[in-house]
Amino acid sequence: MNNASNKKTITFISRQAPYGRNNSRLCLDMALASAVFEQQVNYVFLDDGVLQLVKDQNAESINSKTIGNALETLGLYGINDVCVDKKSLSRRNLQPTDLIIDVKMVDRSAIGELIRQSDCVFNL
Amino acid sequence: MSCLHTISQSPSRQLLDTCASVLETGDAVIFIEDGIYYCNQKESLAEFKVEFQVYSLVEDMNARGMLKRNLIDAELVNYQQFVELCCEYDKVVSWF
Amino acid sequence: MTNFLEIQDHRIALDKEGYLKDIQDWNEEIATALALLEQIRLSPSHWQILNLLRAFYKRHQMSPANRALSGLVKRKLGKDKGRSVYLMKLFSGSPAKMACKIAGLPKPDNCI
Amino acid sequence: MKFSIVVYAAPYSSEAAATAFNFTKTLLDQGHELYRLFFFGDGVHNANRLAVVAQDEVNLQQRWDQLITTHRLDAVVCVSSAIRRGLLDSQESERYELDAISVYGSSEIAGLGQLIDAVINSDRVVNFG
Repeated sequence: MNNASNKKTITFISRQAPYGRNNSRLCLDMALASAVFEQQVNYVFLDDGVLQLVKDQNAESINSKTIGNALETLGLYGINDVCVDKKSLSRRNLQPTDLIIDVKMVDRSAIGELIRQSDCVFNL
Repeated sequence: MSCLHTISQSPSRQLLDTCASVLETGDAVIFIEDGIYYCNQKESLAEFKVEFQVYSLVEDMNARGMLKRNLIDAELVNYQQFVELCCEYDKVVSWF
Repeated sequence: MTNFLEIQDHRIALDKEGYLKDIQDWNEEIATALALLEQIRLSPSHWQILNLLRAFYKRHQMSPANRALSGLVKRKLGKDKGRSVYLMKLFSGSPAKMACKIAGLPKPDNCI
Repeated sequence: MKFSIVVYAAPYSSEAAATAFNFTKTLLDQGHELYRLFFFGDGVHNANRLAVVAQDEVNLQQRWDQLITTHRLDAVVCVSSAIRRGLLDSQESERYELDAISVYGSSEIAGLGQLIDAVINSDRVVNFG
Protein backbone atom coordinates (compact mmCIF):
# COMPACT_ATOMS: atom_id res chain seq x y z
CA MET A 1 0.00 0.00 0.00
CA ASN A 2 2.91 2.33 0.51
CA ASN A 3 4.27 2.08 -2.99
CA ALA A 4 2.82 4.86 -5.09
CA SER A 5 1.83 2.70 -8.03
CA ASN A 6 -1.06 4.19 -9.97
CA LYS A 7 -2.98 0.97 -10.08
CA LYS A 8 -4.49 -0.16 -6.81
CA THR A 9 -6.63 -3.13 -5.98
CA ILE A 10 -9.83 -1.82 -4.45
CA THR A 11 -12.47 -4.11 -2.99
CA PHE A 12 -16.04 -2.95 -2.56
CA ILE A 13 -18.21 -4.87 -0.11
CA SER A 14 -21.86 -4.02 -0.57
CA ARG A 15 -23.75 -5.16 2.53
CA GLN A 16 -27.08 -3.39 2.50
CA ALA A 17 -30.39 -4.15 0.89
CA PRO A 18 -31.44 -1.83 -1.94
CA TYR A 19 -33.85 1.13 -1.53
CA GLY A 20 -34.27 1.28 2.29
CA ARG A 21 -31.01 3.15 2.54
CA ASN A 22 -28.82 4.56 -0.19
CA ASN A 23 -25.57 2.70 0.55
CA SER A 24 -25.96 0.24 -2.31
CA ARG A 25 -25.99 3.10 -4.82
CA LEU A 26 -23.03 4.87 -3.20
CA CYS A 27 -21.04 1.65 -3.31
CA LEU A 28 -21.82 1.10 -6.99
CA ASP A 29 -20.93 4.70 -7.89
CA MET A 30 -17.56 4.39 -6.17
CA ALA A 31 -16.80 1.14 -7.95
CA LEU A 32 -17.74 2.51 -11.38
CA ALA A 33 -15.56 5.55 -10.76
CA SER A 34 -12.66 3.28 -9.78
CA ALA A 35 -13.09 1.37 -13.03
CA VAL A 36 -13.21 4.58 -15.07
CA PHE A 37 -9.90 5.52 -13.46
CA GLU A 38 -8.46 2.12 -14.40
CA GLN A 39 -8.12 0.57 -10.95
CA GLN A 40 -8.34 -3.15 -10.26
CA VAL A 41 -11.81 -3.58 -8.78
CA ASN A 42 -13.38 -6.46 -6.82
CA TYR A 43 -17.09 -6.25 -6.03
CA VAL A 44 -18.55 -8.39 -3.25
CA PHE A 45 -22.18 -8.79 -2.20
CA LEU A 46 -22.42 -9.79 1.46
CA ASP A 47 -25.20 -10.01 4.08
CA ASP A 48 -28.29 -8.07 2.91
CA GLY A 49 -26.28 -6.80 -0.06
CA VAL A 50 -27.16 -9.97 -1.97
CA LEU A 51 -30.77 -8.73 -2.10
CA GLN A 52 -29.69 -6.10 -4.62
CA LEU A 53 -29.25 -8.88 -7.16
CA VAL A 54 -32.75 -10.31 -7.02
CA LYS A 55 -34.53 -10.54 -10.39
CA ASP A 56 -37.77 -8.76 -11.29
CA GLN A 57 -37.08 -5.54 -9.39
CA ASN A 58 -39.10 -2.57 -10.55
CA ALA A 59 -38.52 0.47 -8.38
CA GLU A 60 -40.74 2.74 -10.46
CA SER A 61 -43.45 1.87 -7.98
CA ILE A 62 -41.50 3.70 -5.27
CA ASN A 63 -40.25 6.52 -7.53
CA SER A 64 -36.74 5.21 -7.49
CA LYS A 65 -34.30 3.84 -10.01
CA THR A 66 -33.97 0.07 -10.18
CA ILE A 67 -30.62 -0.91 -8.69
CA GLY A 68 -30.59 -4.39 -10.20
CA ASN A 69 -30.63 -2.89 -13.69
CA ALA A 70 -27.77 -0.56 -12.83
CA LEU A 71 -25.70 -3.49 -11.52
CA GLU A 72 -25.93 -5.07 -14.97
CA THR A 73 -23.48 -2.41 -16.17
CA LEU A 74 -20.60 -3.62 -13.96
CA GLY A 75 -19.29 -5.73 -16.84
CA LEU A 76 -19.39 -2.83 -19.29
CA TYR A 77 -17.18 -0.88 -16.94
CA GLY A 78 -14.72 -3.76 -16.96
CA ILE A 79 -15.62 -4.96 -13.46
CA ASN A 80 -15.64 -8.72 -13.90
CA ASP A 81 -14.59 -9.86 -10.46
CA VAL A 82 -18.05 -9.86 -8.94
CA CYS A 83 -18.62 -12.24 -6.01
CA VAL A 84 -21.55 -13.24 -3.88
CA ASP A 85 -21.27 -14.75 -0.43
CA LYS A 86 -22.85 -18.21 -0.55
CA LYS A 87 -24.00 -18.19 3.06
CA SER A 88 -25.72 -14.79 2.78
CA LEU A 89 -27.56 -16.05 -0.28
CA SER A 90 -28.77 -19.32 1.22
CA ARG A 91 -29.84 -17.62 4.47
CA ARG A 92 -32.19 -15.50 2.39
CA ASN A 93 -33.65 -18.45 0.50
CA LEU A 94 -31.98 -17.44 -2.73
CA GLN A 95 -30.34 -19.53 -5.45
CA PRO A 96 -27.83 -18.37 -8.07
CA THR A 97 -30.65 -18.66 -10.63
CA ASP A 98 -32.61 -15.98 -8.76
CA LEU A 99 -29.95 -13.39 -9.53
CA ILE A 100 -29.93 -10.78 -12.26
CA ILE A 101 -26.25 -11.16 -13.27
CA ASP A 102 -23.67 -13.92 -13.40
CA VAL A 103 -21.56 -13.82 -10.30
CA LYS A 104 -18.93 -15.95 -8.63
CA MET A 105 -20.18 -17.89 -5.58
CA VAL A 106 -17.61 -17.61 -2.81
CA ASP A 107 -17.32 -18.47 0.86
CA ARG A 108 -16.16 -16.28 3.73
CA SER A 109 -12.54 -17.34 3.58
CA ALA A 110 -12.36 -16.20 -0.07
CA ILE A 111 -13.76 -12.82 0.96
CA GLY A 112 -11.16 -12.63 3.74
CA GLU A 113 -8.48 -13.37 1.18
CA LEU A 114 -9.78 -10.61 -1.15
CA ILE A 115 -9.62 -8.13 1.72
CA ARG A 116 -6.10 -9.26 2.52
CA GLN A 117 -4.96 -8.78 -1.08
CA SER A 118 -6.54 -5.34 -1.48
CA ASP A 119 -4.84 -2.00 -1.09
CA CYS A 120 -8.09 -0.43 0.03
CA VAL A 121 -11.51 -1.72 1.10
CA PHE A 122 -14.82 0.13 1.00
CA ASN A 123 -17.39 -1.65 3.10
CA LEU A 124 -20.93 -0.27 3.19
CA MET B 1 -1.20 -7.47 5.05
CA SER B 2 -2.74 -7.04 8.47
CA CYS B 3 -5.97 -5.22 8.85
CA LEU B 4 -7.69 -3.17 11.57
CA HIS B 5 -11.48 -3.49 11.53
CA THR B 6 -13.58 -0.76 13.13
CA ILE B 7 -17.05 -1.72 14.36
CA SER B 8 -19.37 1.16 15.16
CA GLN B 9 -22.85 -0.35 15.58
CA SER B 10 -24.41 -2.01 18.59
CA PRO B 11 -24.15 -5.83 18.98
CA SER B 12 -27.81 -6.18 17.94
CA ARG B 13 -26.67 -5.40 14.38
CA GLN B 14 -24.38 -8.44 14.47
CA LEU B 15 -21.56 -6.79 12.56
CA LEU B 16 -18.93 -8.67 14.55
CA ASP B 17 -20.34 -11.99 13.31
CA THR B 18 -19.79 -11.08 9.69
CA CYS B 19 -16.54 -9.30 10.39
CA ALA B 20 -15.16 -12.28 12.37
CA SER B 21 -15.92 -14.61 9.47
CA VAL B 22 -13.59 -12.71 7.14
CA LEU B 23 -10.75 -11.99 9.59
CA GLU B 24 -7.27 -13.27 8.87
CA THR B 25 -4.50 -14.09 11.29
CA GLY B 26 -2.89 -10.89 12.52
CA ASP B 27 -6.03 -8.76 12.11
CA ALA B 28 -7.55 -6.76 14.96
CA VAL B 29 -10.88 -5.23 15.87
CA ILE B 30 -11.62 -1.85 17.46
CA PHE B 31 -15.03 -0.99 18.86
CA ILE B 32 -16.10 2.63 18.45
CA GLU B 33 -19.39 4.52 18.88
CA ASP B 34 -22.23 2.06 19.63
CA GLY B 35 -19.81 -0.79 18.90
CA ILE B 36 -18.37 -0.34 22.39
CA TYR B 37 -21.44 -2.10 23.82
CA TYR B 38 -19.75 -5.33 22.75
CA CYS B 39 -17.61 -4.75 25.84
CA ASN B 40 -20.70 -5.12 28.04
CA GLN B 41 -21.55 -8.58 26.74
CA LYS B 42 -21.77 -11.49 29.10
CA GLU B 43 -20.54 -13.96 26.54
CA SER B 44 -16.85 -13.48 26.70
CA LEU B 45 -14.86 -13.01 23.54
CA ALA B 46 -12.12 -15.09 25.18
CA GLU B 47 -11.75 -17.52 22.30
CA PHE B 48 -11.88 -14.74 19.76
CA LYS B 49 -9.26 -12.83 21.74
CA VAL B 50 -6.79 -15.66 21.60
CA GLU B 51 -6.52 -15.13 17.88
CA PHE B 52 -7.32 -11.44 17.45
CA GLN B 53 -6.47 -8.30 19.38
CA VAL B 54 -9.56 -6.40 20.58
CA TYR B 55 -9.55 -2.64 21.30
CA SER B 56 -12.25 -0.25 22.41
CA LEU B 57 -12.30 3.55 22.16
CA VAL B 58 -12.20 5.01 25.65
CA GLU B 59 -13.95 8.29 24.76
CA ASP B 60 -16.98 6.37 23.48
CA MET B 61 -16.95 4.05 26.52
CA ASN B 62 -16.85 7.02 28.88
CA ALA B 63 -19.67 8.83 27.09
CA ARG B 64 -21.92 5.81 27.49
CA GLY B 65 -21.15 5.07 31.12
CA MET B 66 -19.43 1.84 30.16
CA LEU B 67 -15.90 2.37 31.49
CA LYS B 68 -16.58 0.03 34.41
CA ARG B 69 -18.36 -2.51 32.26
CA ASN B 70 -15.51 -3.74 30.14
CA LEU B 71 -16.56 -7.34 30.74
CA ILE B 72 -14.64 -8.70 27.77
CA ASP B 73 -11.45 -7.02 28.92
CA ALA B 74 -10.83 -5.17 25.68
CA GLU B 75 -7.71 -3.00 25.53
CA LEU B 76 -8.89 0.58 25.97
CA VAL B 77 -7.37 3.15 23.62
CA ASN B 78 -7.83 6.90 23.15
CA TYR B 79 -7.92 8.78 19.83
CA GLN B 80 -4.12 9.16 19.72
CA GLN B 81 -3.74 5.40 20.07
CA PHE B 82 -6.55 4.81 17.57
CA VAL B 83 -4.62 6.84 15.00
CA GLU B 84 -1.42 4.96 15.88
CA LEU B 85 -3.20 1.63 15.43
CA CYS B 86 -4.30 2.74 11.96
CA CYS B 87 -0.62 3.25 11.12
CA GLU B 88 0.46 -0.01 12.72
CA TYR B 89 -1.94 -2.17 10.70
CA ASP B 90 -1.63 -2.13 6.90
CA LYS B 91 -5.19 -1.06 6.24
CA VAL B 92 -8.41 -0.15 7.94
CA VAL B 93 -11.81 -1.66 7.13
CA SER B 94 -14.87 0.04 8.63
CA TRP B 95 -18.04 -1.81 9.55
CA PHE B 96 -21.01 0.51 9.94
CA MET C 1 -31.26 33.01 -18.96
CA THR C 2 -33.29 30.29 -20.64
CA ASN C 3 -32.41 29.35 -24.17
CA PHE C 4 -34.90 28.02 -26.64
CA LEU C 5 -34.73 25.69 -29.55
CA GLU C 6 -37.10 26.90 -32.23
CA ILE C 7 -38.71 24.05 -34.12
CA GLN C 8 -41.48 25.05 -36.44
CA ASP C 9 -43.97 26.69 -34.07
CA HIS C 10 -42.60 25.12 -30.92
CA ARG C 11 -40.10 26.56 -28.49
CA ILE C 12 -38.22 23.87 -26.60
CA ALA C 13 -36.53 25.04 -23.40
CA LEU C 14 -32.80 24.42 -23.01
CA ASP C 15 -30.58 25.17 -20.05
CA LYS C 16 -27.61 27.38 -20.58
CA GLU C 17 -25.32 24.47 -21.38
CA GLY C 18 -27.66 23.44 -24.15
CA TYR C 19 -29.29 20.44 -22.46
CA LEU C 20 -33.04 19.89 -22.72
CA LYS C 21 -34.73 21.28 -19.61
CA ASP C 22 -37.30 18.53 -19.86
CA ILE C 23 -36.02 15.27 -21.34
CA GLN C 24 -39.61 14.26 -22.14
CA ASP C 25 -39.46 16.88 -24.94
CA TRP C 26 -37.01 14.75 -26.90
CA ASN C 27 -37.76 13.45 -30.37
CA GLU C 28 -35.65 12.76 -33.45
CA GLU C 29 -36.27 16.16 -34.94
CA ILE C 30 -35.14 17.82 -31.76
CA ALA C 31 -32.05 15.61 -31.70
CA THR C 32 -31.16 16.84 -35.18
CA ALA C 33 -31.58 20.43 -34.07
CA LEU C 34 -29.59 19.88 -30.84
CA ALA C 35 -26.79 18.35 -32.88
CA LEU C 36 -26.74 21.30 -35.28
CA LEU C 37 -26.29 23.65 -32.33
CA GLU C 38 -23.09 21.67 -31.67
CA GLN C 39 -22.08 21.78 -35.34
CA ILE C 40 -22.82 18.10 -35.80
CA ARG C 41 -24.85 16.88 -38.79
CA LEU C 42 -26.39 13.58 -37.77
CA SER C 43 -25.63 10.66 -40.11
CA PRO C 44 -26.78 7.03 -39.85
CA SER C 45 -23.54 6.33 -37.96
CA HIS C 46 -24.51 8.91 -35.35
CA TRP C 47 -27.98 7.45 -35.09
CA GLN C 48 -26.59 3.98 -34.48
CA ILE C 49 -24.88 5.32 -31.35
CA LEU C 50 -27.78 7.51 -30.26
CA ASN C 51 -30.24 4.62 -30.48
CA LEU C 52 -27.89 2.40 -28.50
CA LEU C 53 -27.60 5.08 -25.84
CA ARG C 54 -31.33 5.51 -25.54
CA ALA C 55 -31.85 1.76 -25.21
CA PHE C 56 -29.08 1.62 -22.61
CA TYR C 57 -30.69 4.43 -20.65
CA LYS C 58 -34.12 2.85 -20.83
CA ARG C 59 -32.78 -0.38 -19.37
CA HIS C 60 -30.25 0.84 -16.82
CA GLN C 61 -31.55 4.33 -15.99
CA MET C 62 -28.10 5.79 -16.13
CA SER C 63 -25.90 7.66 -18.60
CA PRO C 64 -22.71 5.77 -19.36
CA ALA C 65 -19.25 7.25 -18.81
CA ASN C 66 -16.92 7.17 -21.84
CA ARG C 67 -15.49 3.82 -20.77
CA ALA C 68 -18.91 2.17 -20.62
CA LEU C 69 -19.99 3.82 -23.88
CA SER C 70 -17.01 2.30 -25.69
CA GLY C 71 -17.73 -1.05 -24.07
CA LEU C 72 -21.35 -0.88 -25.07
CA VAL C 73 -20.61 0.06 -28.68
CA LYS C 74 -17.93 -2.62 -28.90
CA ARG C 75 -20.37 -5.22 -27.65
CA LYS C 76 -23.23 -4.21 -29.95
CA LEU C 77 -21.58 -2.80 -33.08
CA GLY C 78 -18.14 -4.38 -33.12
CA LYS C 79 -14.59 -3.55 -32.14
CA ASP C 80 -13.89 -0.86 -34.74
CA LYS C 81 -16.75 1.36 -33.71
CA GLY C 82 -16.04 0.87 -30.03
CA ARG C 83 -12.68 2.59 -30.34
CA SER C 84 -12.68 6.00 -28.71
CA VAL C 85 -11.14 7.58 -31.84
CA TYR C 86 -14.25 6.61 -33.80
CA LEU C 87 -16.60 7.95 -31.13
CA MET C 88 -14.61 11.15 -30.74
CA LYS C 89 -14.76 11.73 -34.48
CA LEU C 90 -18.55 11.47 -34.37
CA PHE C 91 -19.21 13.35 -31.16
CA SER C 92 -16.05 15.43 -30.56
CA GLY C 93 -14.29 16.02 -27.20
CA SER C 94 -16.07 13.91 -24.62
CA PRO C 95 -18.25 11.57 -26.71
CA ALA C 96 -20.39 10.26 -23.83
CA LYS C 97 -21.31 13.77 -22.71
CA MET C 98 -22.07 15.05 -26.18
CA ALA C 99 -23.96 11.96 -27.31
CA CYS C 100 -26.05 11.99 -24.11
CA LYS C 101 -26.95 15.61 -24.72
CA ILE C 102 -28.13 14.91 -28.26
CA ALA C 103 -29.85 11.65 -27.29
CA GLY C 104 -31.90 13.50 -24.68
CA LEU C 105 -30.46 11.67 -21.68
CA PRO C 106 -30.32 13.46 -18.32
CA LYS C 107 -27.63 16.06 -17.88
CA PRO C 108 -24.63 14.37 -16.25
CA ASP C 109 -23.77 15.68 -12.78
CA ASN C 110 -20.04 15.49 -13.60
CA CYS C 111 -19.48 12.92 -10.90
CA ILE C 112 -17.52 10.47 -13.00
CA MET D 1 1.90 8.69 7.35
CA LYS D 2 -0.37 9.99 4.59
CA PHE D 3 -4.08 9.59 5.40
CA SER D 4 -7.28 10.22 3.50
CA ILE D 5 -10.60 10.33 5.33
CA VAL D 6 -14.02 9.55 3.85
CA VAL D 7 -17.12 10.72 5.72
CA TYR D 8 -20.56 9.25 4.90
CA ALA D 9 -22.46 10.48 7.95
CA ALA D 10 -24.31 13.75 8.51
CA PRO D 11 -23.67 15.78 11.66
CA TYR D 12 -26.37 15.50 14.36
CA SER D 13 -27.81 12.36 12.72
CA SER D 14 -24.91 10.08 13.43
CA GLU D 15 -21.98 10.15 15.82
CA ALA D 16 -19.75 9.06 12.94
CA ALA D 17 -19.43 12.64 11.68
CA ALA D 18 -18.02 13.71 15.05
CA THR D 19 -15.79 10.61 15.23
CA ALA D 20 -14.38 11.48 11.81
CA PHE D 21 -13.68 15.02 13.01
CA ASN D 22 -11.93 13.88 16.21
CA PHE D 23 -9.89 11.33 14.28
CA THR D 24 -8.86 13.88 11.66
CA LYS D 25 -7.93 16.48 14.25
CA THR D 26 -5.90 13.93 16.21
CA LEU D 27 -3.94 12.70 13.23
CA LEU D 28 -3.08 16.28 12.26
CA ASP D 29 -2.04 17.09 15.85
CA GLN D 30 0.26 14.07 15.74
CA GLY D 31 1.96 15.44 12.66
CA HIS D 32 0.57 13.02 10.11
CA GLU D 33 -0.34 14.29 6.67
CA LEU D 34 -3.91 14.42 5.40
CA TYR D 35 -3.93 13.96 1.65
CA ARG D 36 -7.66 14.50 1.25
CA LEU D 37 -10.91 14.74 3.16
CA PHE D 38 -13.83 13.42 1.10
CA PHE D 39 -17.47 14.04 2.03
CA PHE D 40 -19.79 11.52 0.41
CA GLY D 41 -23.51 10.67 0.62
CA ASP D 42 -25.05 12.27 3.72
CA GLY D 43 -21.52 13.25 4.71
CA VAL D 44 -21.78 16.28 2.42
CA HIS D 45 -23.85 18.01 5.12
CA ASN D 46 -20.62 18.48 7.07
CA ALA D 47 -19.73 21.25 4.61
CA ASN D 48 -23.02 23.13 4.98
CA ARG D 49 -22.34 26.77 5.83
CA LEU D 50 -26.01 27.62 6.46
CA ALA D 51 -26.52 25.51 9.59
CA VAL D 52 -27.44 27.17 12.86
CA VAL D 53 -26.65 25.41 16.13
CA ALA D 54 -27.70 26.32 19.68
CA GLN D 55 -24.99 28.30 21.47
CA ASP D 56 -24.32 25.54 23.97
CA GLU D 57 -23.83 22.90 21.28
CA VAL D 58 -20.89 22.14 19.05
CA ASN D 59 -21.20 23.53 15.53
CA LEU D 60 -19.49 20.66 13.76
CA GLN D 61 -19.73 22.20 10.29
CA GLN D 62 -17.97 25.32 11.54
CA ARG D 63 -15.31 23.22 13.26
CA TRP D 64 -14.63 21.35 10.05
CA ASP D 65 -14.35 24.67 8.22
CA GLN D 66 -11.86 25.97 10.78
CA LEU D 67 -9.82 22.77 10.71
CA ILE D 68 -9.76 22.75 6.91
CA THR D 69 -8.79 26.42 6.77
CA THR D 70 -6.15 26.29 9.51
CA HIS D 71 -4.40 23.25 8.08
CA ARG D 72 -5.11 24.20 4.45
CA LEU D 73 -6.64 20.78 3.93
CA ASP D 74 -7.78 19.46 0.59
CA ALA D 75 -11.49 18.93 1.32
CA VAL D 76 -13.79 17.66 -1.39
CA VAL D 77 -17.57 17.40 -1.42
CA CYS D 78 -18.88 14.80 -3.89
CA VAL D 79 -20.84 16.68 -6.53
CA SER D 80 -23.60 14.16 -7.14
CA SER D 81 -24.24 13.71 -3.40
CA ALA D 82 -24.07 17.47 -2.83
CA ILE D 83 -26.35 18.96 -5.44
CA ARG D 84 -29.27 16.65 -4.68
CA ARG D 85 -29.00 17.65 -1.02
CA GLY D 86 -28.95 21.35 -1.80
CA LEU D 87 -25.26 21.89 -1.19
CA LEU D 88 -23.98 24.23 -3.86
CA ASP D 89 -20.97 26.43 -4.47
CA SER D 90 -21.07 29.39 -6.84
CA GLN D 91 -20.23 27.27 -9.86
CA GLU D 92 -22.93 24.64 -9.30
CA SER D 93 -25.39 27.33 -8.27
CA GLU D 94 -24.81 29.02 -11.61
CA ARG D 95 -24.85 25.75 -13.53
CA TYR D 96 -28.31 24.85 -12.23
CA GLU D 97 -29.56 28.44 -12.31
CA LEU D 98 -30.19 28.62 -8.57
CA ASP D 99 -29.43 31.58 -6.35
CA ALA D 100 -27.78 30.30 -3.17
CA ILE D 101 -24.35 29.16 -2.05
CA SER D 102 -24.60 26.68 0.78
CA VAL D 103 -21.14 25.09 0.94
CA TYR D 104 -18.23 26.55 2.90
CA GLY D 105 -15.62 28.02 0.59
CA SER D 106 -12.99 25.86 2.29
CA SER D 107 -14.35 22.74 0.56
CA GLU D 108 -14.38 22.11 -3.15
CA ILE D 109 -17.24 20.40 -5.00
CA ALA D 110 -15.85 17.73 -7.33
CA GLY D 111 -16.38 14.22 -8.64
CA LEU D 112 -15.57 10.75 -7.40
CA GLY D 113 -12.31 10.88 -9.35
CA GLN D 114 -10.95 12.83 -6.38
CA LEU D 115 -11.72 9.89 -4.11
CA ILE D 116 -9.98 7.42 -6.40
CA ASP D 117 -7.01 9.77 -6.61
CA ALA D 118 -6.95 9.81 -2.80
CA VAL D 119 -6.90 6.00 -2.73
CA ILE D 120 -3.99 5.97 -5.15
CA ASN D 121 -1.96 8.56 -3.25
CA SER D 122 -2.61 7.77 0.42
CA ASP D 123 -1.03 5.23 2.76
CA ARG D 124 -4.29 4.80 4.66
CA VAL D 125 -7.91 5.49 3.74
CA VAL D 126 -10.20 5.52 6.78
CA ASN D 127 -13.99 5.53 6.39
CA PHE D 128 -16.53 6.92 8.87
CA GLY D 129 -20.21 6.18 8.37
